[in-house]
Amino acid sequence: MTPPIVHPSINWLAISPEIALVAAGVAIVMLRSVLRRRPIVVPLCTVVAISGVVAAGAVQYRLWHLLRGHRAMTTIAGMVRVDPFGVFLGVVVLAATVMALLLSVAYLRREGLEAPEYFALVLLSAAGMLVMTTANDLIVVFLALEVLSIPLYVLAAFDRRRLSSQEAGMKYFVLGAFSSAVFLYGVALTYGATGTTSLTGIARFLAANTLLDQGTLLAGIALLLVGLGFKIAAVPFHMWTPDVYQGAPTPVTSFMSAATKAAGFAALLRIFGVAFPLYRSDWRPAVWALAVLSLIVGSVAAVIQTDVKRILAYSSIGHAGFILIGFQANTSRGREAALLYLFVYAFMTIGAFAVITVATRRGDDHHSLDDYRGLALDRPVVGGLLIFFVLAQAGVPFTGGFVAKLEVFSAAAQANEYGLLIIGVLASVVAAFFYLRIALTLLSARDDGATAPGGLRRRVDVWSAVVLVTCVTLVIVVGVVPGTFVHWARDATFLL
Amino acid sequence: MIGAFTITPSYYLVLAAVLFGIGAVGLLVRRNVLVMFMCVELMLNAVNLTFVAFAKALNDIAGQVLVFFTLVVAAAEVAVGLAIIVAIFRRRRAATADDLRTLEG
Amino acid sequence: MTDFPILSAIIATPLIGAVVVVLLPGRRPEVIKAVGYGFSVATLGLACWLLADFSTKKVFFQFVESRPWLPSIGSRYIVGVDGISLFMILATALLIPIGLLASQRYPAQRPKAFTAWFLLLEFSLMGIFLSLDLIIFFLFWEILLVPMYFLIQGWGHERRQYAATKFFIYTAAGSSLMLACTLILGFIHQSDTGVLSFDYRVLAAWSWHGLSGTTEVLLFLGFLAAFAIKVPLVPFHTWLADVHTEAPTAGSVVLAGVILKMGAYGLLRFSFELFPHASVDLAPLLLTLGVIGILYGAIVAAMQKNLKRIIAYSSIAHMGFVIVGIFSLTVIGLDGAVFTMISHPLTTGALFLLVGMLYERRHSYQLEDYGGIWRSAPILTAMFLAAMFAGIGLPGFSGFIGEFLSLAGTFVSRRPWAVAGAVGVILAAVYMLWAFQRTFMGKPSGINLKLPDVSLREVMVVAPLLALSLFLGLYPKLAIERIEPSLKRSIVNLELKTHFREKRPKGYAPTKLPGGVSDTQSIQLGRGAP
Amino acid sequence: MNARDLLGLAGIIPLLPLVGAALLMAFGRRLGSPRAGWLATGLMAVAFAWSVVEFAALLSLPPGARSHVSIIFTWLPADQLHVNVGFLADPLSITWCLLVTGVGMLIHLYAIGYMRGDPNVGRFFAYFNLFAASMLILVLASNYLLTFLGWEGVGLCSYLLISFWFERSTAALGGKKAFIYNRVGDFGFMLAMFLLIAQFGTLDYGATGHAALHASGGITTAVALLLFLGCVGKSAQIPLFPWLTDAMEGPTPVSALIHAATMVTAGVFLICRAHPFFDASHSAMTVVGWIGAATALLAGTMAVLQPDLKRVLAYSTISQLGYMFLALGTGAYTAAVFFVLMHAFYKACLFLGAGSVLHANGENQDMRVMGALRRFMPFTAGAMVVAWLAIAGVPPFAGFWSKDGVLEAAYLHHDYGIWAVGVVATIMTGLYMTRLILLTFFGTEHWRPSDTAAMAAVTGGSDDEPDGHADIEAELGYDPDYLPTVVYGEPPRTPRLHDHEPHESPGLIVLPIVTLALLAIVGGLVNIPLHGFTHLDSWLEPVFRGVTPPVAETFAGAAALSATALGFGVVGIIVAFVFYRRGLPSPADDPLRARLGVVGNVVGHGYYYDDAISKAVDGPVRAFGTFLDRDVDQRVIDGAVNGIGHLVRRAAEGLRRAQDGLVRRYAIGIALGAAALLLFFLAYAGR
Repeated sequence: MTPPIVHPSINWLAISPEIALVAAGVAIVMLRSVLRRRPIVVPLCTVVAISGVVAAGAVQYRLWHLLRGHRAMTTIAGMVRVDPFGVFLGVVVLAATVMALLLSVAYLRREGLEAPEYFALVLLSAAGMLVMTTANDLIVVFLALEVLSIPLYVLAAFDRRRLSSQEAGMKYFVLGAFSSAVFLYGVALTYGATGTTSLTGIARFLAANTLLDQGTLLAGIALLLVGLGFKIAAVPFHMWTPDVYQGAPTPVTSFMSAATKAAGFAALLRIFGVAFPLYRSDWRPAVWALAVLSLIVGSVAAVIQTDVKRILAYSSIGHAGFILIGFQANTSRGREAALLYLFVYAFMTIGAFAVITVATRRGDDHHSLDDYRGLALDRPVVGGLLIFFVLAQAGVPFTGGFVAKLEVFSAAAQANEYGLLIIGVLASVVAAFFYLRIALTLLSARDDGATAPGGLRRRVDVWSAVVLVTCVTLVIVVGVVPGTFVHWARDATFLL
Repeated sequence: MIGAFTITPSYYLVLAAVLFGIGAVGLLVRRNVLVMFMCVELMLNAVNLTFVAFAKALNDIAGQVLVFFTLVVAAAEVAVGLAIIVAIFRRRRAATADDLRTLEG
Repeated sequence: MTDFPILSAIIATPLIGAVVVVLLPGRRPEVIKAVGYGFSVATLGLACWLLADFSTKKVFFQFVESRPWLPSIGSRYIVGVDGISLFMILATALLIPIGLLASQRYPAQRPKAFTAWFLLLEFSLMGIFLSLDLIIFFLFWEILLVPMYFLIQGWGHERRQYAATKFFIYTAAGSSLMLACTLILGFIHQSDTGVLSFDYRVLAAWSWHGLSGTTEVLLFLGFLAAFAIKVPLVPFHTWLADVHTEAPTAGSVVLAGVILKMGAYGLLRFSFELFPHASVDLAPLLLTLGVIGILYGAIVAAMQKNLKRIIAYSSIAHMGFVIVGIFSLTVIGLDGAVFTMISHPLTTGALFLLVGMLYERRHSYQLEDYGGIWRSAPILTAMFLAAMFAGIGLPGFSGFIGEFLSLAGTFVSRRPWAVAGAVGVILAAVYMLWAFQRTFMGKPSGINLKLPDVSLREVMVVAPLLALSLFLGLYPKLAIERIEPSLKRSIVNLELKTHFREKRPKGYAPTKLPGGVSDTQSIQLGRGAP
Repeated sequence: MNARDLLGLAGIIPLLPLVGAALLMAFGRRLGSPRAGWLATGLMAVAFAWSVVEFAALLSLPPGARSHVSIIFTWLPADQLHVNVGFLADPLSITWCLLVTGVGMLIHLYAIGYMRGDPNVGRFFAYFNLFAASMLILVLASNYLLTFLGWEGVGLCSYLLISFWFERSTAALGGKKAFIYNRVGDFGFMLAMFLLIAQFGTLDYGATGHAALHASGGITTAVALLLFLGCVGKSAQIPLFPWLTDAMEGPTPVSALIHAATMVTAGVFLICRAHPFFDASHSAMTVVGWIGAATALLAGTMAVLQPDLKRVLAYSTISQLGYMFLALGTGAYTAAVFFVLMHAFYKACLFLGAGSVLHANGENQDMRVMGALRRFMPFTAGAMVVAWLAIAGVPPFAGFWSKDGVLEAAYLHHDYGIWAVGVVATIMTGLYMTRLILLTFFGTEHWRPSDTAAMAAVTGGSDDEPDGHADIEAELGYDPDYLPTVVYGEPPRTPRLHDHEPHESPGLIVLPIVTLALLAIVGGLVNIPLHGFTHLDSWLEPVFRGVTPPVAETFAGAAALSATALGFGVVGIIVAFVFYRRGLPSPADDPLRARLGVVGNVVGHGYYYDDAISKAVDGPVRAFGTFLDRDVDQRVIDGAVNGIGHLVRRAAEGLRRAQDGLVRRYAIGIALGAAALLLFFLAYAGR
């Protein structure tokens, strides 16, 4: 006689953000299949998508206030753990999502790509990311990883007319699959070594008994690091980044760069912070190496790049390096710094890509510096914004970028990682060089009297304008009065 | 007279590792996207084998359950992957990865 | 003392001005310029008010304000002024309106952006000289690069892009190390005392016994990296000439006038208090670098064919005097150093302005394009003469007082360096007179025969600087009596914190602070003192 | 108002010309010639009058009390060093005030006539007044630093006035040279002040004076020698003398006032002021004495063959200054001061006369094309003859007494070597001065165009200017295309008179010359070494209290000494007469030069000293500068900076090549990364 099946209790509130997104996504697919090609469908789907994200956001807001002060909800048999940490990054993801969607509206129309699936894919990917921020079990992390990646593959290749877009999709796909296989193998090894995939379980197990042979576990840790290192574009797992960022439709790139990094780091911080704190002396050096490599490659390689999107891709590699500094410190200050950095970075990078979206002419394929020459002279506002965002990424004071870097560096200083600190500051100087190169190009007049990119001036559509304004405001506010934001980040550092 | 010969889980683990390695190497050396893709599948299944082996060793059911997750994910990947490949193939009658290198540097 | 936050007002006014200018419609340049003058002059007014309210009796910081900024790393917005920063503030507040006035006609393009950047420049400079929190200090220190960068890039000459980038990267490289060392210092302090603070007065009260010798030296060098590049000390000077040559006149004026002082100011304000042992032990090194700067700058200046480069290298020599004065570690020497920091903006500022006027007329900085200007532009020549001799260090002008005191102080403590430095006094005459002769003397030909003389506006731009230089040369008491208490404080603290004993002229009583100041107060830079 | 209050107002003396300078700088252009000149001169006259008042005020006090310091305000209060702007009125400073204002006034007067019509006359007189003011501050200052202010001020004015005709390259260069040579001296002056600060903590004359009495010998010697370096620069002694001859590029009144009568004697003044240090250090005294003697002799020899009227006078000034230092070196301060005064009279007279001569022949300074001018300009000639006798040391003219005093003091001080050199030098004095007079005013005339038609071809001297042009130039005072100076070895100039004869200069020019000539006759009365006539000695006694100049035991001894000195002087005169009795046979050949041969070349070129220096500066020094600029600065240092950038670029290129767009390559990247991590972890766990 079989025992009755026990249903794991489910805290619906805890998972409702994901539900909201998925629901919206499914709804969009439904609408598509119901309404077919009616002109109404696209605007409708847009509304649905955005309202879905907003709903999720609202729930996150609620959760934040519930959980503030080191409370957490564990549900679905400990698979998901909603805590301030998860909510904070979840908010970052949602912000990135909504801004990407807003950018897409005008973009898709311009490029003639209007299709509801686009929104659905974005929402599903976002859902995956949300799961990732709260996943408390390696296998859930893996699933989330796939759920966020697979739509992204499609999105990257979404512009069927552009070969570069398809190529980007293909590369991202192949390498993504490869890396997630590696990650999965890591999961398997960890499971083999500890007998569980639950992070808390692993932690408990490792705390309780000492392994005779650590080989399996360490190998597992290494492979997990590889898999997530790929997602956050850390060197040496970064090589897909420039190509994909360059090839993918710009709004998608912005989404990828901001949200994926947040999700990836969420998993990274959680797994290594919760499951393997005892092994920090083993993994911190490895992360140190990744950070240094990312800093060097990210800042050096961009120096001679000529494609703006590519430069930003390399810069995002560099940013990964900076965030890794915070992660490597493995202190609450370090996590706080990483979180703040991810928050600020989202707005800086989306802002930059937003300018690129509105500034380029149809066909999203002309991003060489020459195409942007004189932009700031012909269209002072747009060009000025791009200059602002690159300077913010360079870490100029009174922008969020500076505060974020400051936090990261101070984490390193506190952890006595002086070497990393010095490399970090020097890398930021080298990086400043190519950021300035962009600024210079925008400011220097074109040799041929032609007016700058996209030829004739277009008005910036209202949604993109909203995005730009939001980004500028937040980046400046964080830079001038960082107190509150740092406080939030601090509240979110609590993990166990 | 044959000596007693029992197959311990570690054999499976080694086999899985070897398969995983084969898959990885295949991905690195083959030019045809489809084949690379199959290699990924091979790797995933190697991992499945590992899971099962560990499940057996630890006699814990979870490991075997995870395999199903993996299978699902693999299926999804196949769908999307093939879609992308087909799209590319439509456009340029070829499925080798190497001539897709407009993005580089 | 009023409770009006005058220092914050001084910092904020230019910023507000910049914002207002940006928001103004770009169609009416004259309005924009007027607004620009308005705000810069308002700042000057505030600075003068500060000068009036400044008490010559107080040893420690005055008008201190303190508000939280970034609690997570214990950084607060702390501003305060003492004798050292007071005159830097005044110099800045004076040069900015003059710079604006000087560039009323030229460069002509995009006056709106120009004014805005210029006011931002003032904003950052004020912040640098007033902030007492290391992080805030770095904040302003770094932001300064941005307006300067865009000024050079947007309104410079042919190779402006190279110059602008060189300036940015070069100085950023130095300051990045300073940031690293700031953080390290702060967190060592935290792990030692449990308090996380970047208030430099807190750190100064602790570092001298809290740091191991090597650490202190390394941190000192880290800060030095930033300061040495700004000063600039040989061999970190090569950016200066390029930047000066390419920068617009107003930019050069502010660069030579105030930005170069940032380095010396930093050494005086931070290195001394934070790393007393290192400052004392490495003084010979710095002295040597200073002397090298004096001689090297002078000799290389004599080799230049470009007016602006000549003046640029002469600034290197002048800053050499400042460094020598500082690291003579005597009150007299420090007096001289700071006085030079006050006088150099006046003289070199005037020189750059005049060279700029020549450029507007002749569109060249090359010596060979000039000659015999004296005949066609006697007034301009007269002003250049005055500025030149003020720069050479002719008694009666402020330049002399500074150089004399610096060298005198050095002579008291370390004779060989003083003697070597005094040679620079000879060399200064060589290159400046050479340049003057090539430019203004000889038989004019071609365009030089009929260059228009200066307009009233241009006289109004330069005259105040020369007048001030003359006034300070004849009545330096005004400045010195305000500077000296702070400098005595530095020396006294060095003596309190280290084995160092100031070398003083025979028969002078040891330096001490005015009555009522206890050693602890002095070391804590008066925190909690009445 | 009693005497002390009056002395308190000594500051007015420099103030007057200072105000004048300010006014002229502001309105000089509007005033124009001659009003600007009259303003300046008037102020000088008032200043002179006030100096006389101060003089009287001093006299009215008992000798012991003849010193009064009036502090105006604290100039430089650094640490415990307090330097005041204060004026020290005592016999020494007032003597100099009288000299500067008196002779200065005359030369101002002369300049009105001389500079008439010059467009920049306002600027000229502004500088002139500024110079006077600085010089007066220099002498009246109550501390070293304020003296240094005046010291640099006169240097500045000297620079400005030498290169007053800035369109002439030689003038520009001359001014620069003067200033830089002086700077070398100032280097010493400044170091001396530093040393005073370090050792005594004050720069006050009184305080340092007392301190010097019980300071260690090393210190006093160091101070004395460093100060002397300053004097060497300012007073053009060996080795810093070459600038004075080039200073002759300036207008003649400038040469007379600055480079003969006043500024160059500042060195003498400074040593008198700082005499405690020199008294305390015998070695320093010896150095001063020998430098002085050597300069007196060598400069004398250099003057002998110069063809240029003003340059001869310049060399003679150097040599005469040598005498003054010779006197100082033998502790005969009063004799030195006396010499300064007398020298001011006759040398100023000579320069002004020379100026008048130039004026008369269209700016021609080449003596070789003059001759027999006495018939055309009798007053000038007469005055200059008087001055000649004075400088040559012929009794009873002023120069005799002063020179005699100097040499006698040297002898009695037992510095026989110095004395001998000084005496030999008198030969030179007699020789070159006589030659100058003979070639200029006597002998045969060489200024007629006919006389030099042949030569015009040789020298390429240009006569193509339209007639009368020259007169205008003469009126204007200068012609930028014409370089009046003639250096030894140049062929004679073409006379610039265009078919009109030389003429006596207007009264405004002649008057000062004659006045100075008279002074050169009677000036000696100030200090005749007979009992009851040594006014100057007793007048200056309070200043140099404790320093007792030795006096000859017997009148006979003194007479003998004077006789020797006079004798040598006369020898020089005779030699000159032997060679130049009839002037030059033709402009091109100079009998004495022919006789001297190689030696002539050497002395004529001033022992090639100046050439050597300029060669050194042009060669190694410039090379070193270029090396620093080109190689060190641009190649090494900046190269390193840009090199780093280059390095980064190269690295980036490498990374770009790795990023070759092949998926497999990227996958390999990932795989290698994974392998590395695995290896690391396993190896790490293995330990």
